[in-house]
Amino acid sequence: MNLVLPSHAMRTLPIQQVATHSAELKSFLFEQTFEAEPGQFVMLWIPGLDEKPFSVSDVRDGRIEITAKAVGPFSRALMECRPGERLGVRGPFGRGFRPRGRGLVVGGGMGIAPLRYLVHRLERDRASFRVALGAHTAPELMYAVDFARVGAHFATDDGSVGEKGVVLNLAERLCADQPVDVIYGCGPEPMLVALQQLADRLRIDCQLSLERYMKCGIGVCGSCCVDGSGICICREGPVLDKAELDRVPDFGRPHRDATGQRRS
Amino acid sequence: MNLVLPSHAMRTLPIQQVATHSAELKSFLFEQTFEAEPGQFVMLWIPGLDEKPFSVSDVRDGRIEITAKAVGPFSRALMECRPGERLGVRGPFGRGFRPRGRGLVVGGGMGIAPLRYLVHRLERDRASFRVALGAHTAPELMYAVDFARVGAHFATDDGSVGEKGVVLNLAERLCADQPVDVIYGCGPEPMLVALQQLADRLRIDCQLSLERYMKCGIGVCGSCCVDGSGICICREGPVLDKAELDRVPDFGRPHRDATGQRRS
Amino acid sequence: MNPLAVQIAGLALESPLVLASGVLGTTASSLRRVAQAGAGAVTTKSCSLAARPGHPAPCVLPWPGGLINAVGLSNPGVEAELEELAEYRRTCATPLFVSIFAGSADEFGRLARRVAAAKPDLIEVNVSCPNVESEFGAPFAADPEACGRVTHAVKENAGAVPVSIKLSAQCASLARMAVVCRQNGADALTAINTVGPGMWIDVGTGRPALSNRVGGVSGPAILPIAVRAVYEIRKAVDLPIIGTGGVSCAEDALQLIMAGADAVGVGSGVYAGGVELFGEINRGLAAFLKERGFASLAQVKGLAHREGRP
Amino acid sequence: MNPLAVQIAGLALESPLVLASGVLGTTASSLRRVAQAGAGAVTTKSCSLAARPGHPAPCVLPWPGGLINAVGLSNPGVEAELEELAEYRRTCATPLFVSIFAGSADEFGRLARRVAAAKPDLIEVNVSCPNVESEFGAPFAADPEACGRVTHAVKENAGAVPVSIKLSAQCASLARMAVVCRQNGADALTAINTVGPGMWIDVGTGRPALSNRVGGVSGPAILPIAVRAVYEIRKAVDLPIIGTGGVSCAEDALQLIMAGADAVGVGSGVYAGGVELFGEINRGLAAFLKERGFASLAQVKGLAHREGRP
Ligand SMILES: Cc1cc2nc3c(=O)[nH]c(=O)nc-3n(C[C@H](O)[C@H](O)[C@H](O)COP(=O)(O)OP(=O)(O)OC[C@H]3O[C@@H](n4cnc5c(N)ncnc54)[C@H](O)[C@@H]3O)c2cc1C
Ligand SMILES: Cc1cc2nc3c(=O)[nH]c(=O)nc-3n(C[C@H](O)[C@H](O)[C@H](O)COP(=O)(O)OP(=O)(O)OC[C@H]3O[C@@H](n4cnc5c(N)ncnc54)[C@H](O)[C@@H]3O)c2cc1C
Ligand SMILES: Cc1cc2nc3c(=O)[nH]c(=O)nc-3n(C[C@H](O)[C@H](O)[C@H](O)COP(=O)(O)O)c2cc1C
Ligand SMILES: Cc1cc2nc3c(=O)[nH]c(=O)nc-3n(C[C@H](O)[C@H](O)[C@H](O)COP(=O)(O)O)c2cc1C
Ligand code: FES
Ligand code: FES
Repeated sequence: MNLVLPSHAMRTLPIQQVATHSAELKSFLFEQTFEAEPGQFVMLWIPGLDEKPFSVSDVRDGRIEITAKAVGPFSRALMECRPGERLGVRGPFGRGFRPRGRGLVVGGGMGIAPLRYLVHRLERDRASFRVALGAHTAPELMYAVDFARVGAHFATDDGSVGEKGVVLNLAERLCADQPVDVIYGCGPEPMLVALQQLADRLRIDCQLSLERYMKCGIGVCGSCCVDGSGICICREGPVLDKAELDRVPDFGRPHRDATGQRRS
Repeated sequence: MNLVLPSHAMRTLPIQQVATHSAELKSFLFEQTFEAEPGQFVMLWIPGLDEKPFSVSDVRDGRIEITAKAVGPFSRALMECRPGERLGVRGPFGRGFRPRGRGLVVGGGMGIAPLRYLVHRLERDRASFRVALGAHTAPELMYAVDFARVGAHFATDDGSVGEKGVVLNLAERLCADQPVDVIYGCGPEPMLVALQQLADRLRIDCQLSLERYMKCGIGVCGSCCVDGSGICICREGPVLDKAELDRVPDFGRPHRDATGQRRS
Repeated sequence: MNPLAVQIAGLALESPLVLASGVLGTTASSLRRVAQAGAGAVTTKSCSLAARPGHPAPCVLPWPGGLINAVGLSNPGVEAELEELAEYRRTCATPLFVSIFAGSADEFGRLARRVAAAKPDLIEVNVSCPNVESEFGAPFAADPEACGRVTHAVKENAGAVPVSIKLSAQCASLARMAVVCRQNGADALTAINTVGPGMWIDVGTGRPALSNRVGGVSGPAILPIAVRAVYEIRKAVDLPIIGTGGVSCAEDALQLIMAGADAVGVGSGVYAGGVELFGEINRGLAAFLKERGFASLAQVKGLAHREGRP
Repeated sequence: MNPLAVQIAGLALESPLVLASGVLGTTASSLRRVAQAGAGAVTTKSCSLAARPGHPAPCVLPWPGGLINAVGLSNPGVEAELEELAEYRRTCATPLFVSIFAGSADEFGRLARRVAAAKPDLIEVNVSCPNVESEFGAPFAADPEACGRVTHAVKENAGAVPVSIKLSAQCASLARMAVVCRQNGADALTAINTVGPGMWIDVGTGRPALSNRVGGVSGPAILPIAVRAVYEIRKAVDLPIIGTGGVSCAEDALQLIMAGADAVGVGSGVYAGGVELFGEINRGLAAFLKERGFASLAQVKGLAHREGRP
């Protein structure tokens, strides 16, 4: 009867280390008790509070890392968590990136986090890839040093790091410079829509990581199902390729909240 | 959570063939859906009636065989079962024979059945062994031709097959003729007790197959536990070696029935 | 002829498999997807008059025996639900069951009237959700009187739409409950809802892992309870039964059908099996019928009630 | 100091693990064997005044979630049982609990008097066996009044021997049941007995696989129900609780202890784990305490009842 992947059942792990990028942006390291691919996510539980989805931002040296930004009650409470405190870390869930050919890695804002793990993986596999990252301001570009090491290109609204402007222009230029087979993208949905359009124009594939409201993470509750195809983002995503994105009519459009109502 | 061996859960199989040794003694063949060692047993269920333990008497050509004698309500009903009828066949249960060295296989009455499989296994493994079988009358010596092929010695009360007398004398003589490392025995408990004494005298090991009242076959209900050590015959037996038999004070003595009461 | 076709409360289903309420049942597109995967009918997540956000996460947890959940009946409210229903109708012909729940017989009646106007194929009345006790008191499904009143109120308002009452295994007598439902006009019964409630404690922190502390137990662990429940109900009444609980393969579905179910609900099985499970079970059922020489599921239904030797 | 030592109803146990009634509990030698394997106490199979052969086989079946049984309370009768008790006493110092069952409060009283005279360490009162309904009507454990009367009758006759009432998860309110037991003098509570009943159908023949058709469900499948039951009882009363149901590893035992159990019953786990399971769980518990810096199980007990963030 064991239908359950042991790593999907609830279990808590002590935080081993907290890396503070800013008061509102931190990485949390846990003992690695499961394998995870770049783009997969975990459900992070603060006992007594809530449980929310977070991408795996790195797996290295027997440790698994997630990186979070304070945006609301849960993530703000997370910023207060200290080493030794036990959090629920279930996963990995979903399907991550499926690297192939010459890649262009494009990240915006918090979307940068899971791309760090992708880049480490691409490096390890000696894949051909370039990286373009954008953020409003320099502090949001966490792990910039790490990314700079692989020659990442940066864009910030204020030009404090890299060029001034949005990451999309950067990405377009990089595509014009050298051929690209696939764009890996993670970030705000409008950016992802623009990347899809770019890929369309260039007739190349893209693999974009989507976010939808998630409750169960295991393809049961239905809250993350997109309209149209009913694709379950927590199970078949969060990373979708171009063919799959074509079956997501609400891509870039209003989608659903905790009650299942569409919100705008 | 799958703590259950799939072959222990209830499942029914159609009888593929019935071999009639006499009106009171038949073998039943089923598709082999599990592996079994000589000396192990199955729980045989006649739906709507009862379920009882029976030794595996052969495993060959993808079929598993049990051989039963009519002694009471269940076994009499079994004699009426025809090919195509579905019976529950769960197992294998327990620990069988653990062949080693030069063996003497000794069987009496229905005890002959499981020894047939043992002999086939010893043959396959080119082990050194001899066989002594006893029964009241010739018809009870089922598969005599099969056994004769491996040079088995027979004893019957009336001398209708082999020598006249009990199998014990035969066994003693065979032990005197040539060295024996282990006696494998199955049959009425008084015969087994005598075999143990023989093995004691010769300072050799013995592996004897015991019967106790069984309900569950899986070491839970406790009805087959022997006095003294509490050894569970359905799980740690039915085949016990000399060291184990020394921890069975009720060996050859009255033991328990369906209620758990000792009967004499 | 399709050997898997079944009739239930006047409806013809192409497969006995029904998507159970609460699993992938929130939107038209997810329901349609399950229908396309091979379900004979799909049931929406239970809806109430007003929207409900439900409990915080963790609210659905896998454990080695299946799932444990306290979603807290989150739903966008009946009006939004009916929009989904309309969209589903436009794009999918597979029968649609709408599950409803409310806090009183009267409210159940009003909700049923609103839902019936949208003409679903069946209204399933969730009187047995164990996760909202604190709000609504003990589930109606533990009390024959209360359950009878709800059934009556729904039937009065449902017009021609057939009604199935969804029972819980947790009641003093399922037989009595079934009889009361039939007397009050139920067209079918669904059994069972989740079992328990249960609790799963994270030993790392010593905390109950569900935000609601307790939740309904479902999946493989409850199959024997569901089989017994269906058997008991079938002994008591001749209403169609949607046997639900713990199904994750064709043999599980057959157990429920042999116990007396006309159709078989599948919920938690989707966790391990994905929506592909519906197709797999259909194939398994067809293979079983063929191998054993049965012409249809009707010949298998209720076999466990025969007396004596087979 | 032994970190696994616990106190329950005035008894000192070397381990919180108690062999649950009905598993390997028929004879002095099998009980002793389990004690030697590491149980802190052992419980006999429930005995009645007269001997009972029980139901024909199949009466104990493994299924993927654990076991399902309808042994039918087979036992050699109280006199034979007391002989076993005496023999056990001669050869083993581990506390012995004697489980009893009867058809009426009066009979329970007489049985308790007979058993108490033999001075077991505790009398466990099985008011919750689901397999004998046809003979004895609904189990006492579903009815607080009846359960209270049985408790009272046993206590009146048990003298100084402590009494634990063995409850079922199937009742309208475990809290109420627990309170009634305490009011009537219970010294401890055991929870839970098997769940259901359930039914397992062999799809090959369409027959219920147990001779009794239905049976009690136990093993891993019922763990969340047992944990919830213990949690509910602990909220309601401060009696010692022998938390029982679905334990097959140290984490399972910890869930019950964190829910509020003082000791932990282990029954069906013996199927997959053998008697060695007791030693294994003891080692797992000791390792957990050490790793997490707890000095004893007492520090872990009831952790799940804390409010707020840990
Ligand atoms: C697959 C996936 C991966 C993610 N990875 C990261 C990551 O690596 N780092 C990071 O900081 N954030 C990540 N998020 C977003 C993160 O889940 C939300 O920031 C977090 O849930 C916010 O909760 P809150 O209480 O702090 O804020 P709230 O005020 O509750 O919500 C703020 C916003 O967060 C989103 N959100 C809230 N709850 C959920 C939920 N249950 N499921 C999905 N989105 C929700 C909504 O867009 C909401 O508007 C990811 C989300 C998904 C779906
Ligand atoms: C491990 C084992 C292997 C066996 N192998 C064979 C075999 O290969 N062939 C064969 O013919 N018989 C075998 N038996 C014996 C067989 O189980 C009994 O003959 C059968 O149960 C008799 O049932 P009945 O209703 O026909 O007779 P009953 O009249 O019920 O009983 C006759 C005798 O059979 C024995 N018996 C009855 N029920 C049981 C039970 N549940 N468990 C154990 N013994 C029981 C008792 O000694 C009893 O006195 C074996 C028994 C055991 C324990
Ligand atoms: C996550 C989840 C949510 C559920 N929500 C509902 C619901 O809203 N209404 C309802 O009647 N049943 C609900 N149920 C119960 C199922 O419909 C079903 O009766 C039960 O889970 C047993 O079937 P299963 O073992 O196949 O899941 C839910 C079950 C699960 C697992
Ligand atoms: C084969 C079997 C026989 C049982 N017999 C009894 C019994 O005689 N008396 C009793 O109180 N409980 C009996 N039980 C119930 C157990 O004591 C226990 O309460 C239940 O099985 C849950 O625990 P578990 O999951 O560890 O087995 C029996 C259980 C099994 C599996
Ligand atoms: S979050 Fe529940 S189905 Fe995806
Ligand atoms: S037959 Fe049940 S323990 Fe051996």
